[in-house]
Amino acid sequence: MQNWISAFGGRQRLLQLAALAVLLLVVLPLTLDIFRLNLIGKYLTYAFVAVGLVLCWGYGGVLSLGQGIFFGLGGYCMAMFLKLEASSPENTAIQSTPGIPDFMDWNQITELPALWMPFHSLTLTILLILTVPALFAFVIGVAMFKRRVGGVYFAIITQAIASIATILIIGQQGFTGGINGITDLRTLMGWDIRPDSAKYILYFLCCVLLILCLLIGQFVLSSRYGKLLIAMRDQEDRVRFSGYDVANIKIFVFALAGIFSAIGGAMFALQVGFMSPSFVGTVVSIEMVIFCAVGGRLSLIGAVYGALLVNLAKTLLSESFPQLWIIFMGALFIGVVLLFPRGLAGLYDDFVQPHIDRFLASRRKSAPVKREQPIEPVQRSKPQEVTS
Amino acid sequence: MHDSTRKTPAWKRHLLAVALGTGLGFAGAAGAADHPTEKVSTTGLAVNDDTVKVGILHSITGTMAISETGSVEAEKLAIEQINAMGGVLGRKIEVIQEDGASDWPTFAEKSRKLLTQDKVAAVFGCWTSASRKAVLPVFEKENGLLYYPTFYEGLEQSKNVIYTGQEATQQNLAGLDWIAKEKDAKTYYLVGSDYIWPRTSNKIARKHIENVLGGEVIGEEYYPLGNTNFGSLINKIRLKKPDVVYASIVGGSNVAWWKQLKAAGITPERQTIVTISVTEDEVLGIGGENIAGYYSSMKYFQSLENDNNQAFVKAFKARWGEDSVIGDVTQAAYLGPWLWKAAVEKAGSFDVDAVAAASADIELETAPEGYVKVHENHHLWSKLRMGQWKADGQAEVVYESELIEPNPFPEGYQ
Amino acid sequence: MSAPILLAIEDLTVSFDGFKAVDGLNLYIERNEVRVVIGPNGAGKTTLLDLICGKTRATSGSIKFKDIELTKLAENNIVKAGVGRKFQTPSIYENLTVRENLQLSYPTGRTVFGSLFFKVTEQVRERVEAVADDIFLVDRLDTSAGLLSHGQKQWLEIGMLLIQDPELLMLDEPVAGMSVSEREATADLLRRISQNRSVIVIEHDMDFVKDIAHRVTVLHQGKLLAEGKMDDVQRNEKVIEVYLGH
Amino acid sequence: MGGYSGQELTAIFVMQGFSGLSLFCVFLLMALGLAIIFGQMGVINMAHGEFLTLGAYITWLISELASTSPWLQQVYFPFAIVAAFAGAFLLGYIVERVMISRLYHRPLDTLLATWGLGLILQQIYRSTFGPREVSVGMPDWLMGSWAVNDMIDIPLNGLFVMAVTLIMTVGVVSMMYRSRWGIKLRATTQNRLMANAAGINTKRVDRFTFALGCGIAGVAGAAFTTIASTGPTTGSLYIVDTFLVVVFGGAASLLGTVVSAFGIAQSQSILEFFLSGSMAKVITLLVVVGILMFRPQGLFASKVRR
Repeated sequence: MQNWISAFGGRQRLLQLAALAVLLLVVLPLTLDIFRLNLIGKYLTYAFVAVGLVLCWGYGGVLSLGQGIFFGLGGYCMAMFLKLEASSPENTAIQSTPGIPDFMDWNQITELPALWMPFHSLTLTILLILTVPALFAFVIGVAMFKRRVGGVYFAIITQAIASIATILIIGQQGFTGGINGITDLRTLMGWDIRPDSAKYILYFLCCVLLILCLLIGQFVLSSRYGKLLIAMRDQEDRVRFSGYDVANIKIFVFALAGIFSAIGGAMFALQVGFMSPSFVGTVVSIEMVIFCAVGGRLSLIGAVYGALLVNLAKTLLSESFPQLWIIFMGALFIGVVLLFPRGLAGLYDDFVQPHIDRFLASRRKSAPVKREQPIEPVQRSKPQEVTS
Repeated sequence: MHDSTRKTPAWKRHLLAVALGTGLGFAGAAGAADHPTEKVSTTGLAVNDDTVKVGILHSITGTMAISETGSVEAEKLAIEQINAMGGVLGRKIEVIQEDGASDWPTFAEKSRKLLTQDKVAAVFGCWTSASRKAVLPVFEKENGLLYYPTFYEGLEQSKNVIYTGQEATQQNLAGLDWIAKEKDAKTYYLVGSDYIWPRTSNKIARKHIENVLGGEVIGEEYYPLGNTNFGSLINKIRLKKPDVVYASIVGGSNVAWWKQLKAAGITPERQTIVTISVTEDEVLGIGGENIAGYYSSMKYFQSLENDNNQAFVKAFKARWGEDSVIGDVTQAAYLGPWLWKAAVEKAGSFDVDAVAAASADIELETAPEGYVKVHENHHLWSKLRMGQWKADGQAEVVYESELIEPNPFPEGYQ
Repeated sequence: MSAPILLAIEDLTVSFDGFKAVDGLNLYIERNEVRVVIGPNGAGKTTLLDLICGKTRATSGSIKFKDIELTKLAENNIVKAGVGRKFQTPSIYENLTVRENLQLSYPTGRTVFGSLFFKVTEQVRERVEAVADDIFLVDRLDTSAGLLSHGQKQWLEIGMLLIQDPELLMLDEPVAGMSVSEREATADLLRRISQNRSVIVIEHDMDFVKDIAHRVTVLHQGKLLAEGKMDDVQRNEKVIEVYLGH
Repeated sequence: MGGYSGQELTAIFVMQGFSGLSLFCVFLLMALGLAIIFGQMGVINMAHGEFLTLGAYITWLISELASTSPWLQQVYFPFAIVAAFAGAFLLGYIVERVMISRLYHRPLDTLLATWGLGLILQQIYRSTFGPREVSVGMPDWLMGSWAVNDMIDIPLNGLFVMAVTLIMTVGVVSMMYRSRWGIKLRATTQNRLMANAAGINTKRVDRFTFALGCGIAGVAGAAFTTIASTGPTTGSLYIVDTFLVVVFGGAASLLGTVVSAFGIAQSQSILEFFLSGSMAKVITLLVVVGILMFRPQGLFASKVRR
């Protein structure tokens, strides 16, 4: 039992995770109506990306400004499946070619493209949601990390890839739905995803998947691999000259973050009911990084709170002060970076956790709680990180 | 805010606008007493004895704020005028405004909020096709009513949407007919920003050119949104010398396109260009001197000389400042509240089903663009006008078609 | 006395934009030998270690380690072949504890999945503690490595190499910044660990060099200037001219 | 290309070359400021586009003032460029002082903070100048084209942008390699500690360098009013391309930036001529990213002994 606890991040982390689970699975559903809960569900899909970024940026030191690509891959895979189901010959009888998605019909496509074929099957779709981003991350990772492209360069190149992806999706509208995206998604295996009851179920599914991802994340970080990530950020050469293939370590964490993002994207398509290229591009990708930074780039659970709070603030502020919320967001990013580089999690560690520790210690004097050491977010990366 | 630079104090502008609005001569409203709330609202909409709530949903922030500002202003003006006349079924209209932030899920989210939380009786909003596509399932599921102002690609029809702008056949066909005749045009070059509306419009244009006009399309190409370099395209046009360039370039690209055309020594005398994406709003950014002499194919221009329009322009300027310009979409947005008012009064109810059903055949004699009528497919019968731009940023209407029936699913053009 | 050769460097050259940092170098290291490389600044000493461990790629020439050609091998595979290298500035993982530093260096589970499912067995624990004992850090095992003194950090890095049991150990200025007593302890440590492996040391401290070196190699401007016993080298006039005489 | 006369083809060839050159100038003018800030200081300034926008709005304000008199209308533009430089320089100076100076050891964090700054600036522009695009009134000598012969028209605004680019590039290069500031800057970027020890006030060098980079962006903004739009989001259109230009050239090399801007601009321009605009863009970007994967240090990066 003790082994299991430490394998998944130790007692303190697991308790924090349990608290999050209670909040998401019990407190919020009981206090919010379905409209707000559905919003929270949408924000949680961003949290998947933020959690992946904690692993790959916070711990692995690999900042990707293209996480939207993976979110989009997951989202589009799911949306394609749902769209095919919504485009049954009966539903699309008025089209010149019934049985294909409406936007294809408008683009004179008379036959379902081969690219869409796999998405007739849910099993295959789920498989693709998990493997396509992993494969894509692997390819990018091999190309970049094996050649020691890192830091700033990696960030800019991933950003460029995200921008290419957006132009491609918008340009190939016959296959992708173009700028409108894939809209009007209705059922999953005959089950209507639009009524409130379905939204509840999807919300809970989303929470459960997120908690699973968090558990996987904590397992990874508690393993020797997690220590390696920290080691690599501190002294990449030392890791390399201890016999590790540094590139492989980075590729794995990048791929893992990609898979998490894709799961988020798929849940997004399910809960929001559409997918569009604006979730693939550069702007949304940077926003995801911000969620992660606000939550605390070294805290998996913090990233979830970060995604929730920033989006909540965005929604509430844009309702009351439409002009101000962008300025507020901008100020938030600057403030977090300048004043709280460890984000919400850092504030929590500094101000809240000591009280909890003291409280617990006074309750059970026999078992003093061991503080986990906060890790400073030092980035030793120099401007020119590429080794020639 | 954007109107802070203008001179007249807000209250004064407001009063003036209201006074002008009443002067427009719309039919007066009956008192609320004749229409008890429990009768006019049976589905739990936000209606009481004194007020009825409606939503305005446009982007105030983000990249689309450029385009959507005019629509917000027009919708607010119409609502203020209606209120000054006594409201709808004796109830004052209260506006709940939400910001779509140029982000489609935000549009979906806000529309759901307007419909399920605020229970608004109607929503005036959306601008891009993508935002409309994002909110459409919400409106259909929550049974809301959306008045959508933009000219768009068609291929859509919904019980829950009234399209006050033109669909693609209305905007393209008559204009092409005219230019083909006027300029004796045989060859056409189609260019556009790379997204759904230019592509669909050009598809319809191409079919019409090839199958009806017997002309030839000698080039068709698309540039990414935000592209600002058109040197190569201009050279291609120069080389192929089409009789007509048919352009649907939008946003920041639009400005670059016209400026670079002018700089490349291309003049309206040497090259006829018809655009379907430039209204008075865009000309503000392009600069009248850069586009003077070229044509826009639209249903409305600010310079229309009928009485309705003159009153409207006057009221709009009084309310939003003398510098305001009014484009096609702004006018279409202005129609929304009036069409809704007429349909509610015809139905005698705010219930969405009743209003939607009553909408067909609603007529508006007083529209700035002239007479309009709602088709049973929820689009408007409207005219197509060809405007030739002048250096002062206004257009001279050089052609006006008959009323055109809206046809969102055109046979033979798909 | 010729013991078998462990490392054979032949005609090794590397140039940076035309500047030859190592120029046609030949060098042979025997088994169980402690070789000290000395030379003035810029002589190419650190570059030589970089070349052997793969951090820098040779322009031409060969480096053979037990018949394995190292110039074509990836860094991590050079390590796996049995070459360990300590850097000039102590490079340890300051955010981890001494124990974690040593455990990470333990030479199994070095693939991604190996490290994900790595279990700290009794064997690993014993080995970590034995090495910690060697490097005088056994009572600091749970200290964060960032809190160690400079000398202790040097030891820890040596320990991280030792735990991999390399056949060739390369140390770049291991006693820089150490106190006299730490130096003596380090010399003692070096003697102990060179029992069953070869060691290449770069060092400026001549007393320390005398203390540990079996043989000394003097580099100058990327070329071999002299090689032999410390006493012979010290008497070599060329060496005195370029280096010791200053 | 059948059916065209040799003369026509020559004319197109000339004008097509010119069109590539103008795009090259646009890229280079944008990238110059970034090359200094990113290449020399390692700061990722995501708000670079907003400095450009500032320059454009300053130009617009001055053009509005100048529109009162036809004479002013003809001569205001050079002054507008100077003012755009000064405005962007000043803002850059303040931003460096308040924000960037605290982040030098965290390059990735400068990216986030400056992105936040970019958001704020965009919204400030939107609130101040309105969300709509504005049109900058051009003096006559900047309008229209220079007809070399019947076939060839060379756009005057393109020539103007080229001239500005040339002046800025020469200015920056001579500052970097000829002036005392250049020596100080290069000393600082190569070894900050040593530069400090040698009596260089590295903080002042940083501040000046960052402000200069922003100032150049301001000039770019002023120059771009002649060929493209001026709105709150104008600058952000260029940012991804520009970073790619700088990285592709090899971040620390000014020559690299010039060559990469030229290469990317010409290939995009030529591809645009033979393909559709969207595909040209995608292919150009893909090729650049592809080359970067094989040569991550960019085109021009010196091999340094470490």
